[in-house]
Amino acid sequence: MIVGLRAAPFAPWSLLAEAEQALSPADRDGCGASSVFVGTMRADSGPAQVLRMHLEHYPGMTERMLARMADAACSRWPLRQVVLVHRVGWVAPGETLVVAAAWSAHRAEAFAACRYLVETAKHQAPFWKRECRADGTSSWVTANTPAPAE
Amino acid sequence: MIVGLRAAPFAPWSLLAEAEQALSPADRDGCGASSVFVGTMRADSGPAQVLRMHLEHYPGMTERMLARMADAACSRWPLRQVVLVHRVGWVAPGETLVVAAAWSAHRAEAFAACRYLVETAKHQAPFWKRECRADGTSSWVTANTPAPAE
Amino acid sequence: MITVRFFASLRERMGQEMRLLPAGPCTVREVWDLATDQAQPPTHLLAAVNLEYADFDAPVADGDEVAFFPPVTGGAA
Amino acid sequence: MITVRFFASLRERMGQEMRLLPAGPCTVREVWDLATDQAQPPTHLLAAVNLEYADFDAPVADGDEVAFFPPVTGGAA
Repeated sequence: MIVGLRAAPFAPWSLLAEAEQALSPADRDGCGASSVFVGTMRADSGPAQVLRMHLEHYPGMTERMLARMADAACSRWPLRQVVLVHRVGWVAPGETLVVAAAWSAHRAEAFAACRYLVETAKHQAPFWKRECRADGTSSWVTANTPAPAE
Repeated sequence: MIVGLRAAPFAPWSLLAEAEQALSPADRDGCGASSVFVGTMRADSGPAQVLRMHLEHYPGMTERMLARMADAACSRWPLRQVVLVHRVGWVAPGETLVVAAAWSAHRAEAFAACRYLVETAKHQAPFWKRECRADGTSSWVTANTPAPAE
Repeated sequence: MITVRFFASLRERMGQEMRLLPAGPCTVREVWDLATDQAQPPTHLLAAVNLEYADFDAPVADGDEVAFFPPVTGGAA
Repeated sequence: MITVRFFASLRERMGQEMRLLPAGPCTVREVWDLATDQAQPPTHLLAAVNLEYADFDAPVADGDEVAFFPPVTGGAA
């Protein structure tokens, strides 16, 4: 399980390759499916171009919540590996904000677990975004995008 | 767009990193979400251990179907990048069978497009699996696992 | 000339991979009958004409390639 | 002693990041009133006691950490 915060830019696909390589031979033999989500900071999310963003969190509580979400996913689905990593601090467009991934025998469980991790991390983990725009304005992001319809 | 067949083992996470690097700066600025599925050959899918598998396809038709599925996904959702790569030939446990991925502004479209690619490739593209087991038996896989419930 | 191809388990069951039939307007069903000596089509048999899925009533013309195959089983678990 | 923390836009709005209150059995609501001089709580205000989400009626004891913050906005688009 690779769960936690990153205070500096990181390469999502390398992290996922590492997570897969960390599988035991038995788990690897049983893994038929992995479902992955990578969230990236966009430059065009508001009326003016976003130059950078500050991702605030609640040290202690945020890590605890992420770990609990990963544990909950492992209780609910038969997973072989889980990744749930979230960026904090100053972020530039194009940098990875969040990686959620689940490895399982079959695709149904992998898909469901990945979706669960993405949505619970977004709606329950204490993170707050403040955007700094090219026009000199800066403001807190006040609302989450809604969860996708199933 | 990276769509097609691979006749030899390939590294799924490197392929995904390449697909992301191929994005234009504008597409990269607009990409907030990527949803990825990686399917891997399992060693424990039957009553006896599977040593290897032969993935037969219909040269010409299979490539055409995969390309059409990727095009259909791009028509249906506002995607910035698509990957749909499927392995053919002799495959060993642990090797990647299929990679499907979609990049979009928001996670709802990325998730939906990735699911669409995975399910249509599985249920419509002409591929047939023959498993060779440790007990000396060999047989065609006759049924697909059902699509996951939404 | 019509090219007839068989894939996967069907190729093994029919004991043939490819076969050429004399041309003549006909349907996929008639191509099956001619190419297999009127064998009983297996359940869930699929067909394609010129690399596109086709019904058994679909027309076949000179130069076409007709393929028969079992249900597909690609992708992951 | 009870530690009170404010995060994100709420920290800016309240003009304080952390504050210590004298101990004494009370609820999250009473901690808010004491720490903010009975400011009107913003809509969708969230609270946590000792790093766990908590209701406004939840009890608070000596040594607890109580945090107030706006709705969370992490994750991707």
